Amino acid sequence: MARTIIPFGPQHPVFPEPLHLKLVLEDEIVKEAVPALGYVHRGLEMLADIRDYHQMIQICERVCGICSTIHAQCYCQGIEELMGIEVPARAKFLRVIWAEIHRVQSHLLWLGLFADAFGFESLFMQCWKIRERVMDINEATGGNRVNVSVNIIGGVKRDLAPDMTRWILSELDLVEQEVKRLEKVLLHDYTVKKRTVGKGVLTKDQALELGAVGPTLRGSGVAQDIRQLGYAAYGDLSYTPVVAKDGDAYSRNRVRFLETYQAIALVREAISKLPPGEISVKVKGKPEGEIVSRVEQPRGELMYYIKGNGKKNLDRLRIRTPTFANIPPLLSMLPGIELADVPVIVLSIDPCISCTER
Amino acid sequence: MLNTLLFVLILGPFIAAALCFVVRIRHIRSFIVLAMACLLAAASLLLFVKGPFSHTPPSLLGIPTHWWILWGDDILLFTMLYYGFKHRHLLTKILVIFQIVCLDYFELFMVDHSKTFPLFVADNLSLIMVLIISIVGSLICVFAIPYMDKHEEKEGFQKSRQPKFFAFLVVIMGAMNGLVLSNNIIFMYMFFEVTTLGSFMLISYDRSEIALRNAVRALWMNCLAGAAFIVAMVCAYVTQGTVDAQKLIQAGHMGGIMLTPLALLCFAGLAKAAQIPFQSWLLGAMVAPTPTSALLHSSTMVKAGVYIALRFAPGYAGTFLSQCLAVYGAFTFLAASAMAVSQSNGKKILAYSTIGNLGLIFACAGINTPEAITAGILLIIFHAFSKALLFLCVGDIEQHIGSRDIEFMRGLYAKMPRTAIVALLGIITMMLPPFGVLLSKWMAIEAASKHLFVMVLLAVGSSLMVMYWARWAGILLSAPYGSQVTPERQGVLTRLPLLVLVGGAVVLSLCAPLLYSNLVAPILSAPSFSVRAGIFDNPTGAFLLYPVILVLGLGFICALYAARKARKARTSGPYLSGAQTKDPECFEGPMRKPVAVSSQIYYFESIFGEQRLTVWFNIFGGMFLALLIGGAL
Amino acid sequence: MTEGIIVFNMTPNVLRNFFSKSATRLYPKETRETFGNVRGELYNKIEACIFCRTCARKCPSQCITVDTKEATWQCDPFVCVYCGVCVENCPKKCLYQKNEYRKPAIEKEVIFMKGEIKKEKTEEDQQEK
Amino acid sequence: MKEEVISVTPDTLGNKIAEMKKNGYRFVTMSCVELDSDTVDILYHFDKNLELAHFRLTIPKNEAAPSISPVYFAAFLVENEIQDQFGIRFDGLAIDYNRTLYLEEEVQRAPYCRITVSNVEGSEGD
Amino acid sequence: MIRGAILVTIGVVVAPLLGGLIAGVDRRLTAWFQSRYGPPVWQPFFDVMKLFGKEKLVVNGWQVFCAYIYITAAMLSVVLFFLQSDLLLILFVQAVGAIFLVIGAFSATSPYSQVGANRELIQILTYEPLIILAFVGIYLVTGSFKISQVLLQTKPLLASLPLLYIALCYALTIKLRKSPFDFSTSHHAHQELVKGFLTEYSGPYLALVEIGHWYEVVLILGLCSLFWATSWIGIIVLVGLTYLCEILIDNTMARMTWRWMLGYVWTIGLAMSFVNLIWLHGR
Amino acid sequence: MDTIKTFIRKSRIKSPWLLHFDCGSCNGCDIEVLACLTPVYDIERFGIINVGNPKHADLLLVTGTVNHRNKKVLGNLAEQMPEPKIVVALGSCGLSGGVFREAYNVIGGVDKIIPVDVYVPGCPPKPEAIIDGVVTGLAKFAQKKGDTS
Ligand code: SF4
Ligand code: SF4
Ligand code: SF4
Ligand code: SF4
Ligand code: SF4
Ligand code: SF4
Ligand code: SF4
Ligand code: SF4
Repeated sequence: MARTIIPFGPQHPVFPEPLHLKLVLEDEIVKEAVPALGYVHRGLEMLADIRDYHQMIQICERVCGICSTIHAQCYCQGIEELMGIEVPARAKFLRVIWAEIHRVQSHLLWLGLFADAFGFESLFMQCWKIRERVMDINEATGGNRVNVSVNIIGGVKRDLAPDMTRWILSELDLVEQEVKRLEKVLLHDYTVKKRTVGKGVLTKDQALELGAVGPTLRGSGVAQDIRQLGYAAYGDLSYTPVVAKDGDAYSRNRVRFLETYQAIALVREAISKLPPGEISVKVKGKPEGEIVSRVEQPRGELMYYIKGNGKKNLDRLRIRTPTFANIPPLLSMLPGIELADVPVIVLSIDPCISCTER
Repeated sequence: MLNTLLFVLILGPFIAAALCFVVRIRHIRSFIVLAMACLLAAASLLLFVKGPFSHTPPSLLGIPTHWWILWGDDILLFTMLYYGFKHRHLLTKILVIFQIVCLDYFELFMVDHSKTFPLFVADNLSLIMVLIISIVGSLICVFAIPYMDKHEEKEGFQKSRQPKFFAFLVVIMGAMNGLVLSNNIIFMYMFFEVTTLGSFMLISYDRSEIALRNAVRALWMNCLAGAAFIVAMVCAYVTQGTVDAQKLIQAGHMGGIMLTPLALLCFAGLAKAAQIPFQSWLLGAMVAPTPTSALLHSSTMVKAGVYIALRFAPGYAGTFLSQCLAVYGAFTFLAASAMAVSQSNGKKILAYSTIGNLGLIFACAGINTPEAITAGILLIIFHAFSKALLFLCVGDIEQHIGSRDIEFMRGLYAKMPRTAIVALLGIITMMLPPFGVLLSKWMAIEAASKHLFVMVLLAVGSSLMVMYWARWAGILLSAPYGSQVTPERQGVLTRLPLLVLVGGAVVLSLCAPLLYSNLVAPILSAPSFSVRAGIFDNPTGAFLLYPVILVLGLGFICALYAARKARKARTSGPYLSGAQTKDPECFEGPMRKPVAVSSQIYYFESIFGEQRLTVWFNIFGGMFLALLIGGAL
Repeated sequence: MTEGIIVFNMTPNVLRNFFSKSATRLYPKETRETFGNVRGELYNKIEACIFCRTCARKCPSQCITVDTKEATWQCDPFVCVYCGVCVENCPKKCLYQKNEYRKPAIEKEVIFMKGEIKKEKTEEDQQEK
Repeated sequence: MKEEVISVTPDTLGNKIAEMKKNGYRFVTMSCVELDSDTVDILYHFDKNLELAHFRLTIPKNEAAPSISPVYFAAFLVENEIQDQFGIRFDGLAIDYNRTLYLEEEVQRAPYCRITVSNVEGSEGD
Repeated sequence: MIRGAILVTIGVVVAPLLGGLIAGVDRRLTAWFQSRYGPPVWQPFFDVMKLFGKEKLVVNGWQVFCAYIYITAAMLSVVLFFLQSDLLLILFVQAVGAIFLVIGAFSATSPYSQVGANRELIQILTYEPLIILAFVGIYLVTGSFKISQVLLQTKPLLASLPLLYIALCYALTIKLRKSPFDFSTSHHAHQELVKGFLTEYSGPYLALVEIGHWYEVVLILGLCSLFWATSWIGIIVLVGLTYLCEILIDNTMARMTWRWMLGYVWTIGLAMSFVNLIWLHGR
Repeated sequence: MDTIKTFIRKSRIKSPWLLHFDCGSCNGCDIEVLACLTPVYDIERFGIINVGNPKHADLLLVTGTVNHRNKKVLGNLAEQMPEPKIVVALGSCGLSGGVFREAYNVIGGVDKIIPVDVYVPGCPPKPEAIIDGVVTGLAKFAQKKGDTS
């Protein structure tokens, strides 16, 4: 029987990013989905050859425009570990603050896009409206809405003054209030549940076997989060992973939604415990040796493999981003679903192609 | 004059059939068929001009007519019995033997042949039927001449089976003419049985295993109809003492005494018209060459079924039977439309559409108001033209592209633009205003509006119908991007019937007011509509036929003009998310491989899957039938 | 999980939106003051520049060209990613970023500045050597 | 690296990987590093309850490495990536993009092999 | 005669203007519901005029043909409405347009357009029975399918046809292409099918389709107005409230799938219609 | 006739429908484009709708670097847009390749493939800057001749 074959992307209105899927359908049921990548591949890991290891911070930050600061943080932590640099405590807390603010921003962004994927336009608008407050915090603290560029090797380059932290807290209160108003919609609305519950189920075993990370993994009932390792200042903060057990799009949605509250709480706690002191130390020498550095991005575990050889250019920089790890699980979810659910399920892993392909 | 016309219309085809069978030279056979087609068409027109009549022709060769009939019946039934034995089909044997016994006893010992009454009576309904049978049927026969040559060539038969094929093709037309003109129900019965045998022979034409199986199925189901017919005759004679159809109708249901024969007659009609649960024989008939299907579906055979129901409609007006028939017909309409949705086989879609439309006609007969009867009669006319046209188109397309699957008709416009347009017109005349089928449907729906249940069934059914037609129409027009449209070559004997039929389908729709006021209105108990300036009007509603035609026609001309002008516009391939390759209908897929896009229409197997639905619908249909007969007993 | 299934949960939110002022900033009709330390357009107070090339070397985007002989400082604002690294590293603090963003342009452009050679060398420059 | 890196050979790799899977390790990723003009290191990273484990496979560039994607399906993506970037071939890939995962015809050489260009043509395969 | 001419003019000229205005107000209100400022209410007219000024770009000539038939049929159905003609006839004429639009979509090889066309057919399949049954309800109350008879009523139809009105609102939501039923095409095309069955229509032809859509909106709102045709205030209140509800529903619901729609609307919608009809019948 | 032409011209700048193509951006620019659609910036005020279909679009917003794979897509999209149209390149990446312009798979800015009408610098440009870019583009748009018949 003839089948419908659709190119889903690279340019497609539901995915801002050039994700390309070849979809084979029968009566709108997906029979086969094969991804084609490479539309965003730049080859930026190779830039380590011509940029020194300080300049690479800016490149790493631009692996992705949504969790920019966390990339820089991961990279800096890796180099610091290689070179044996001890970062001042205040810097560690500041890193957490910016990272968690980014997480709030990223999750709100995702909640909106997710809503748009199932055609809930006003919800999309609402999420993004709330998100603008967080973007303002970014711009006010880092000087740019997206690439806050605060991380440097040895610490951070900007500090938060007390009146700034006070303002951040008051803004976050407003954000939290508004997010709370969406709880009834995103977690309990009939139409939302109808479109998400039971869609794209990934069982716990599958999730582990296929190497899922982040909310995709936690949505399948595995309480695993790199923040449990206590890097930066997480060891001093109260943190337990948010978990949902059903493994469907709804569970992943639930995890992210609740993590938004959690991230706000973490920022509050970090600000309240913010120690005084220096924000960076001077760096001497060149990195040598190899290291794996991991942090938790909004989308999950981010891993940098860094190999230095005592020169100012790194020998090898390899970035394994969360979406890269979540694509095999995604492929296992697609067959058998409806065409209309393709955007919902693809978005449910919060895909970021730009960092997947680098 | 009348005698000659009747002779030509009824016996002419039989003689032509005999000639076809005997003279085994292709060209002569073609000539005979052509000549007979012309003759039939001319005779039907002449008969039509003469108008309604009651007439008893002189007996043939001095032998009383009823003897001819008896012999004819016996020959027929014994032939059927022979095939029953040949194919070892028990049910057929039982049914045929039952008929032989009943019929012979009835004719020899019960019927008083000395009573005289006009043997042939024609009112407008009969005349319309004769016209349809003779003209549409003849066109199909003409189309069959080149078609069968190609068909046999393709199938690679050693020995041509065309003589037999054409013989039965024309015989059916004669039988149908006889059926609709007869006033003696024994005559009716005989002609009824001729069509049964004829269809059996035509369906089994290919002699493949499946063809034989389907033919036998058609045979026993129609024998069941025949058996019901005989029982009805006997009952009717017992209560009324006559076999005069006019008298039986006038007698009405007589407080229920006459209801049993009427119900049985309806049953015979329903089985013959392949209403659920008998649809399988008509679907099976698809294995025969397309002209057979066209003939069985449009102007003959199944139309015999609805003809009987309509003919006897006044007899059961206002009874439970009538109510039941209305619901049953509407149910069939819905069921057939639903099942058509899951089909991709073009002929099967047409078959289900036929069943559905016949259901609608039965529903009209059941509703039994003047509006409903008007709707039913008009539907017979318009349906015949459009359906014959569509079948012939599918046949022609199948011979060109090698498939009757509508999925494979994508891009047809590029390969066979003329046929594609003709088929498109056929589809549009089946479903959209201002064309006749829709006009009749409108009448039917308005007439049904008091019958809630019927109404709901019709409303849902007609939407389903729109669905399967619309997508087919769309597919016919799809052409690969930037393709060169090259008109196909067609022989004159292929093109002529198509053109006449499409012309008929369109022009007759325009003449609907004339048809109504001159043909239909006179036979109604009360006029259902007032027609002025092409506007059908009655207190229930109004159909502004001519104004709608005028505006849509103007729009059509503008649209054509604009489409022509748009040829100069820049063209661009379909949107493929920006990934299209040099070939604009391929996109660059994974591994840099070009992937040709393709589309499939939705068959909703999970909702409208044929097999699942068939089971349920057969159960429902059977229940309705039981109710229909049981209620009448 | 105790949540019931309810429809129209979004209603309070949209009604609140409906009855309150829209969140829209009517840019460009109304403009909002930018935050204090925003990293906007990049400029050089060329009088102070000593053409030490630190900025050019440190720039991760390699968009600054300094000609020590001709005493020119050139930056491609279409390549610059406004990261501020050059500003932080300039020994003379002559580079600065405005709070405003650079305006869109119809043509490609470069920032070209010509200054005068000053005799003194910076520490850092010597260090690098 | 903080954790121990266990060296494996193409022959022992299969067993090791199967063992990891049996012990419930999650596949994290692989990293490929060019060592010199002829050899590369392929590192396999695994994780169990946030504990990392690494294997190191050192192989010549023009020799095909065994694919672990039949065991850990998730590895197919990174193996294809390495094929693209280093020109190394993997045997038995679950889905083989045949060096087209990221790259178009325009990028002729394996971009991550900076030390030699000469071997690349040979290792580009069919 | 003069009255007829005036009504025809209203149908042909005023209806699209009204439809465009409604679309503009709709976009503005939607924006307000989303805490946005929104476009000017004249925006739809700018859009259409701009489209008329665009380059003609076609995938195949049949789409052009279909766009013209669509607008003709839509216009005719509105004219018939203003001429107080037969309700069923109006529906059928309107269907000509809807069907031709689908045929046009099928005639292009774009898979988005094809899938959209299939979905549009399902939508037609879903709303047509509801509208027909609403008309039967009207018939049962007035004894006729003619609008002229409806206007002679002294009691608003809504009183006897409340459930049918709700069922009609389902049809209205589908026709207006609003959430949860905006899956064959939607106004802003942020969906899995790009612009669904309108994907391949562009420039002036898209403008025609847009104007045709305005006609349809006026028609279907007109049908709603029949339910309180006894007074102008009634009409305005009923239609205004209905439309406001539509916008609200659009903004408080996710887009559902056609499988859900077919199941839901057919069971709930047909059941409500049937209950209402039986109640009428029994009266 | 002339009034109609003027009205069409006027409509053109009042109703630029937008097509956004992420040509390998880091998402920074992308998300800012999306942010423009949302309540705080609401570019629908200018009649802008994100249509996501080149055949309906007047305004092509491109973010990100051009690479060997997406250059074909970029060309295809521009080709499928009916005249008159304008192309706005966003962010350092879209203008020149930005920080990535020396990476091996990066060709450079958008103007390497299709003519660009407006360049909006920034990394990423703020939504305000994107609005400015669009407004600048519209001024140019009104001048473009197209099929005004
Ligand atoms: S999922 Fe990716 S493409 Fe979509 S908005 Fe997020 S970052 Fe952009
Ligand atoms: S997953 Fe990657 S691309 Fe996506 S937001 Fe994070 S870093 Fe950016
Ligand atoms: S986790 Fe993602 S959003 Fe958060 S800082 Fe890292 S990259 Fe940015
Ligand atoms: S997919 Fe390949 S073979 Fe098929 S039409 Fe396109 S180029 Fe030709
Ligand atoms: S770093 Fe400062 S002083 Fe040195 S060249 Fe640059 S701008 Fe001039
Ligand atoms: S701001 Fe950053 S990118 Fe721009 S010139 Fe300075 S260092 Fe280079
Ligand atoms: S209004 Fe809604 S549907 Fe339209 S483009 Fe925006 S998000 Fe998409
Ligand atoms: S210009 Fe900056 S923000 Fe925009 S895509 Fe490039 S790196 Fe990302």
